[in-house]
Amino acid sequence: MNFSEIKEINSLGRNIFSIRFNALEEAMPGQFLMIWVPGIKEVPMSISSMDNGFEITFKVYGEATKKLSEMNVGDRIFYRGPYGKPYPEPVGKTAYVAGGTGLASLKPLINKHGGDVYIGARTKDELFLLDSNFHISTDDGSMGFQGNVVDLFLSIGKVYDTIYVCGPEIMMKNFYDRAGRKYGKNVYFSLERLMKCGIGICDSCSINGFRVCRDGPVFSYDEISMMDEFGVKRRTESGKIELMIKR
Amino acid sequence: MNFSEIKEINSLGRNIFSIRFNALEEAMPGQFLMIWVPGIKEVPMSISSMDNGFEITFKVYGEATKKLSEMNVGDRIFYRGPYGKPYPEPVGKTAYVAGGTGLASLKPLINKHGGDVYIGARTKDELFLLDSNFHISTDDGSMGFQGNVVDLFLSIGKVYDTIYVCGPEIMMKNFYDRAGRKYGKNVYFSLERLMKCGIGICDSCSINGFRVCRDGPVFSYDEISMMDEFGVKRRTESGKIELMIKR
Amino acid sequence: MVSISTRVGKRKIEEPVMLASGILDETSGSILRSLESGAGISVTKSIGTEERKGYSTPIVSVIKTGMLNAVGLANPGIDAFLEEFTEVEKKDRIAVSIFGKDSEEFSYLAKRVEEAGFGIVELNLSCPHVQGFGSEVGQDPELVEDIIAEIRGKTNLQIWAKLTPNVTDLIEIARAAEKADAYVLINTLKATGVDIYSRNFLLSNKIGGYSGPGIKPVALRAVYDVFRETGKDIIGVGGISDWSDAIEFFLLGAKAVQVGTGIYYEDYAIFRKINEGISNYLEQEKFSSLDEIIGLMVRK
Amino acid sequence: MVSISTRVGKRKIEEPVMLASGILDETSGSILRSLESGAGISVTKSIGTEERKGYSTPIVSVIKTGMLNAVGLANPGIDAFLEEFTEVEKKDRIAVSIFGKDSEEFSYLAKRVEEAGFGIVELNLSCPHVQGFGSEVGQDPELVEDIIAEIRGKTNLQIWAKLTPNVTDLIEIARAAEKADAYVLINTLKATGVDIYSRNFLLSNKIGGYSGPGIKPVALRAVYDVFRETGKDIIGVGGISDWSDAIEFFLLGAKAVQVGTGIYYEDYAIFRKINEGISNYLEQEKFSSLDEIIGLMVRK
Ligand SMILES: Cc1cc2nc3c(=O)[nH]c(=O)nc-3n(C[C@H](O)[C@H](O)[C@H](O)COP(=O)(O)OP(=O)(O)OC[C@H]3O[C@@H](n4cnc5c(N)ncnc54)[C@H](O)[C@@H]3O)c2cc1C
Ligand SMILES: Cc1cc2nc3c(=O)[nH]c(=O)nc-3n(C[C@H](O)[C@H](O)[C@H](O)COP(=O)(O)OP(=O)(O)OC[C@H]3O[C@@H](n4cnc5c(N)ncnc54)[C@H](O)[C@@H]3O)c2cc1C
Ligand SMILES: Cc1cc2nc3c(=O)[nH]c(=O)nc-3n(C[C@H](O)[C@H](O)[C@H](O)COP(=O)(O)O)c2cc1C
Ligand SMILES: Cc1cc2nc3c(=O)[nH]c(=O)nc-3n(C[C@H](O)[C@H](O)[C@H](O)COP(=O)(O)O)c2cc1C
Ligand code: FES
Ligand code: FES
Repeated sequence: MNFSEIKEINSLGRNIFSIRFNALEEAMPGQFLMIWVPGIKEVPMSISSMDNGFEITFKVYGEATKKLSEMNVGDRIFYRGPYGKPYPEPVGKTAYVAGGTGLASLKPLINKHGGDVYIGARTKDELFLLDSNFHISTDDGSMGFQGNVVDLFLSIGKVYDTIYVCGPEIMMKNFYDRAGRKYGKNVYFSLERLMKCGIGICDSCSINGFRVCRDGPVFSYDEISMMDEFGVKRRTESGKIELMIKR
Repeated sequence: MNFSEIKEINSLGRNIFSIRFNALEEAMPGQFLMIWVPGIKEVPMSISSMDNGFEITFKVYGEATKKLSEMNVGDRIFYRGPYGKPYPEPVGKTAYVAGGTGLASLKPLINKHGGDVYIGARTKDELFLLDSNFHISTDDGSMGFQGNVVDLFLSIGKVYDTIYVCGPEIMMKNFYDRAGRKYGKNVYFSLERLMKCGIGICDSCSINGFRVCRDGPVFSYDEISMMDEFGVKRRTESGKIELMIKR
Repeated sequence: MVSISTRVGKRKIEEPVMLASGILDETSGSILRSLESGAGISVTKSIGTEERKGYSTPIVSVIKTGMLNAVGLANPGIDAFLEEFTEVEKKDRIAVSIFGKDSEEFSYLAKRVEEAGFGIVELNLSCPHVQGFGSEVGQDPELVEDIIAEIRGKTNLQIWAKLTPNVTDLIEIARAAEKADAYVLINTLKATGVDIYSRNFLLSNKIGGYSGPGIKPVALRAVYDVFRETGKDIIGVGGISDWSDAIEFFLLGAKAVQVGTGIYYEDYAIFRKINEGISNYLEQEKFSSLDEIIGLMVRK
Repeated sequence: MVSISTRVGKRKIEEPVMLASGILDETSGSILRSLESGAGISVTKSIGTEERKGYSTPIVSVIKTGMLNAVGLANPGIDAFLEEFTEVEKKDRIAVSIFGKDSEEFSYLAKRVEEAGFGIVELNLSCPHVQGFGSEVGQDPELVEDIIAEIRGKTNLQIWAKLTPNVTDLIEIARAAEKADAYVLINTLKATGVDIYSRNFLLSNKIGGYSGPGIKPVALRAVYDVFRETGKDIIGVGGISDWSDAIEFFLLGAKAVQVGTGIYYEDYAIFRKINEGISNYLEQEKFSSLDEIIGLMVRK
């Protein structure tokens, strides 16, 4: 277990925060940390910047993220990692398609390589880290295109050589079904699944024999094509398989 | 535990043998190995050459050395080490004073740096690795000077800048008492004591808080001067302290 | 290549390296992946009568000499488990691990397992961190005897009894389990770990099971003791991370081995690497089959 | 420097790191050397009524995760031992470890130790590899209770009871030993090791005790369990090789620690290094004394 002192903590939008801390480890875009909130729990978080220490960017959902959001500069943040396979380097014209906090995972790649960014959220307040030339969608139309980010992407209709997709699995499945085949080999999806160990031994994040934590979280279109559970079924904490419901 | 195939095995004198085997480890003159004869026991042995693999040179005393003497080229020899502190490099005119198999420990140094060699044994048949310009003594006068090697050394009366002494403790004590002070700082003694672990934790080789296996086996004159047990008392296998009897 | 096939109880097994219970064996996809990666048999996560969420994270912690875990017997329950596995092939190479609090629960689970088409049941008499289950059951010789007798009476399954090393007298427990077809030795050691900067336990459950390289010396001793005393079939497990570790278990009497934590170090490649390493060792040391070395150091 | 002094039973101890029994403590010269190197107290090798040669070599084997040993309770016997120590100074910082087969032997040895001017006796109820002694005694609660009562009745010594982790129920044994002034937890784990190229055991005695980093998780658990259940003074031992290991033991309730195998890795410098590390940690973490962290994770 490593720890570091928090150097910076920012509120980026409704219930969205980022925390920056020093770190000696090297990381690559797409990798994640297991952030430990002692006494509460340990949760996976994408590294949203690895340029000047590490940064995580998260939305407050429950206990762990709540506690993190209440931390102060100088407090200790506990973590292990980085874990997981990074995004491959982009080739040619590049697009990033993000749903909600999925942007956190894509951010280092965007900063490094540039390209077109499509970002969707339920509502304006949940958008963060926006840049003036991002393509934006909100479910409620409170900002940008009304609808989901896949609709937005298709409506603009530009053609790309490399596409990175990160967001809720249902949204990614939507992208996979409607735009995936067209771009085939060059689409990469970063998955989020319930994770307990983060290091590839507990099987809680597995989808058709692929471990999101160790074989992923970034998967190619071809790998995703081998996962008949993708966007359809998920596992609960007990390991029970159930139909995914749109949340 | 390491092992290696025996490359060479030679009979050097009455009950005296040398075994050469490949080794990947580095060693320095004065260091020793723990040689394991599975099913029998493990015994410490000086490395008598480290130029082309390792070589040990030993006299058959009991079970372990008997078994070793009966081994064949191609057989496996098991060992761990090298252990212990090496001899410091010689300065100026150098003498080596060896009793019996003590020569084994000094041999790599002699080969590397040259100098005058004084070697003593009970009788002619127990002498080995002789070179025509060695000064030789035997207790029974069957070869060379009649008497012990310290008598021989003193009788020749040459003066040296560095002296290395290795042999039975009684002989080294004799040297220490009669010639040690004269040469002071530049005399080094390599001790042999009952050793069980070889790595400095069991205390069976300790003499006044110095562990022969880890703090030695090579000790300076000044260190030896701090050991009131040197040449006087020894430990049995139980750790019991007893007066040393001349053997 | 020298043959490395072995036999445990009535089962011939082509590759003597198995996937241990609890590691990457909750989902059918992962079970199949381990089988395709060279595991002779894969043991499922331990399944109980009811769904259990397990403990909250952290449930594992990698430490210098191995790993601590307190997963808390998370499992979907026998119904959901069997449903997921209905269509799964290679059932003959899957052993189902089950846990319960008494012989009734165990035999109920075993019957369900048999009905679903599996042939081997592994009894978790040894998980050290859940009250009322695992080692709390496995430390009671009468209960152990009872459980095995019940399953024996009610099914034709091959029964593997996985025992806990956290006892004063392992032989007593082994004797109580002697109606089983094989022993699986060992489960994790009861242990804990501390983070000195948060001054918290490394696991949410505080106490957990210790696995990996650090427990191998204890596992080897358990295999040696039980083999010497009972001569029965043993599957060795605990700290195996390469082929030479496996050989050590064979020499002391294990007929097969299981690998858990080793996967963390070597990933799925570990199965093939160990299989190949065993075969190379046998060839190099001039043995003509794995059988020749099983128990070699105990027999002689 | 923040004070690191501690108290075990009635004894105030300046440095909380002690030399564990059996490592460099057979000869008086070595005992003194450890005291001069920063050990607060040094415990002697276990001494019995009679001289014992111990087992033949190999008696120790360094393995990846620690060390295996089966020294076989080699010791000069109480007479020769006391004779060697007659003139030795610093007796107040030497604890004498004794072993015997029953309360008679133990109390005889304890009386001799007291007469010779020592103040602390450590009872080896836990060595795992000699028949009739050590853990065979220490696994029997009645015998343990009896031994301690006898010594208590016949001497004024501080009594430290060193227990074995090789039991089903450590708490039961701890309760049996509760008349002792402190518990010493833990002795080595029963274990074995194999050399696959000679196909021999690593130790001449085959079975030995496992010490070093690999047993720390088990030792921590023992300290935690016993401290939580009894609240009594505990000396933690098992796998400590640096100051952070020591802190872990303190946080779980140990009032002092012992170091054995760690000396193999760090040599005599280990005592000062750990003492300094503890002091630095306390300062950095803003504690004003060692006391403040003892049992901190159990109390809260
Ligand atoms: C590889 C990976 C990377 C991740 N990276 C990030 C990241 O960069 N930023 C981030 O905010 N989160 C990220 N997550 C999700 C993050 O782990 C959860 O937000 C976290 O576990 C929530 O913990 P909690 O205790 O605050 O909430 P919990 O108590 O666990 O959850 C409270 C409620 O919120 C729901 N919930 C929790 N997480 C999500 C989610 N991500 N989406 C929708 N509903 C959710 C739960 O189902 C539950 O109903 C990542 C997850 C994975 C697997
Ligand atoms: C650091 C060190 C280096 C050593 N290097 C060498 C070496 O290079 N060559 C070598 O031959 N020996 C060397 N020895 C001694 C060697 O370890 C013993 O010869 C060996 O232990 C004998 O084992 P054994 O089983 O054959 O005889 P044992 O059964 O142990 O002994 C049989 C009898 O011989 C006596 N004996 C054993 N060793 C000696 C000895 N060295 N001198 C006098 N009597 C002895 C014993 O006391 C006993 O009475 C060294 C010892 C040490 C501590
Ligand atoms: C994360 C994890 C979960 C485990 N779950 C179970 C389990 O459900 N049932 C069981 O019998 N053993 C379980 N075990 C124990 C292993 O099967 C195995 O006995 C132990 O880890 C020692 O082997 P290893 O060192 O190869 O991991 C688990 C071990 C780990 C590390
Ligand atoms: C070589 C060796 C000899 C030991 N001898 C004894 C002994 O005589 N009496 C005893 O109580 N414990 C003995 N022990 C156990 C240690 O005192 C200690 O409890 C154990 O090694 C765990 O601590 P460590 O990991 O720091 O070594 C011995 C340990 C070793 C390694
Ligand atoms: S989180 Fe445990 S295997 Fe991925
Ligand atoms: S032989 Fe064990 S300390 Fe030297």
